[in-house]
Amino acid sequence: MDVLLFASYADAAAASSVRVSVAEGARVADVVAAVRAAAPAIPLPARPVVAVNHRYASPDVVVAATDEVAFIPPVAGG
Amino acid sequence: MDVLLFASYADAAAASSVRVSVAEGARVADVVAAVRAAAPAIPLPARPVVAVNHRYASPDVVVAATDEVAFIPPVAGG
Amino acid sequence: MRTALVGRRLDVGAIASEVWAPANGALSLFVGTVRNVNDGRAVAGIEYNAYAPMAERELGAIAREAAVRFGTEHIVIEHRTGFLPLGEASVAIAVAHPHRAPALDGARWIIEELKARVPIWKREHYTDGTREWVAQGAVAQAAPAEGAPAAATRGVSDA
Amino acid sequence: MRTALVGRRLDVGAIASEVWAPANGALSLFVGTVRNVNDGRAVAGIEYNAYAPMAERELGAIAREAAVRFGTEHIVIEHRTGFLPLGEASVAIAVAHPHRAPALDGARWIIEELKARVPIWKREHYTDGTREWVAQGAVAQAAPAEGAPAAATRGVSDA
Repeated sequence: MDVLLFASYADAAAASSVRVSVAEGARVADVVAAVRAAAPAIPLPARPVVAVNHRYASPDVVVAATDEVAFIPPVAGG
Repeated sequence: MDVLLFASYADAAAASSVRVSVAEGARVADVVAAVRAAAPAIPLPARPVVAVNHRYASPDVVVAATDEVAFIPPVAGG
Repeated sequence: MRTALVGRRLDVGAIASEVWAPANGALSLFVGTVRNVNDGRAVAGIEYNAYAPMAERELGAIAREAAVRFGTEHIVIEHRTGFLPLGEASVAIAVAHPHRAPALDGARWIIEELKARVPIWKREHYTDGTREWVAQGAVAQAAPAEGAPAAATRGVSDA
Repeated sequence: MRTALVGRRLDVGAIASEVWAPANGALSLFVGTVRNVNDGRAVAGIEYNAYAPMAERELGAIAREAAVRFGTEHIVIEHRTGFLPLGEASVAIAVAHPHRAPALDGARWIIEELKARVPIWKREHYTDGTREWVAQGAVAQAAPAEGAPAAATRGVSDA
């Protein structure tokens, strides 16, 4: 699964996504752990904000390999 | 002294002002009493809002014959 | 900072542009327009009358008070007088500030003050040909030292 | 009701016109612009990046929620992306309603929601040639079930 990165996260990873493998039945929290391991340079907070298929998702949401998962740094629109 | 009238007050008096005489040292309250007597058709509330020289004035303000005195119906700008 | 009582159409875009300045990050604009129904009656237009010299004085005083209260000189208030058909703007208020909260609060404070204390009156013209002065529940319009209950003042004047 | 993420200049006048309708007596417009100083640093411009499909989805959700909450369909929200020089509008929000309170409350609610939850980021470009992502204290941006203290989230991400 390619997890999408933006803004400061993308800069820190020097990439707009990071590839991680997720087991069948994995949850958002597992994806977070996998991203931490794969790209330790990303300054993730204790509980990163994650979106699954364009919706904010809590850590216990189950993700499928086909889902679009994105890590959302603190937003700054307006 | 010609006291200025507006909107519903002017309609009720069928005039844009009403002439009253005010003694030396008269106060706003005295002008109100004089207008009530001179033009009873004006639907004045218990304590009409009065402006003296373009400023809201309380009943105890002393008015001179040369002051511009106006009776202000409930405002409705905006 | 500029305020005006005007007899022509309000140019809302120009008013918004007028308050913008390089240090401002936020601009709040409020526009009052003539709507087609009021209290269930079909409106054809509204006639605005003002006690002009006093209305101008009050508009200026409100802008100066807002400048102090919200920390910006970038304020424009225009109020139109005369007969306005449906959809025309009767009042436009623009406030710009480096930050959004004072810009938003400022525009809101100004419209509330304006409605409470600027000596302007409106007469609605209805599609059935009748017309009537509107009293808009201006609670705060009593003079500073009056002390008369606003409801009583309103009740009698509305009659 | 319309929302958009756009790559061109915002036409604020057109957005205001778009929400007007005969039943509306009040129109509130909020415009965010690029200002010349932030935290004491001279700004040359701001680059806005968005997670486009999600940002569009959130903008639409905010407009629909505002329609229910404030009782009007006359809502337009546009947010610009890309590099904006000083003075350019980054966001424009227009809300029209028969009465002023919901129009004013609606525009304010929308800008606060937008800043809290729409996935858009800005990088300030300073006149000294440096640039930096801005974290704007988005307290409410955590996902519904997250529960992480916002300050902690912010503290780490700002580093």
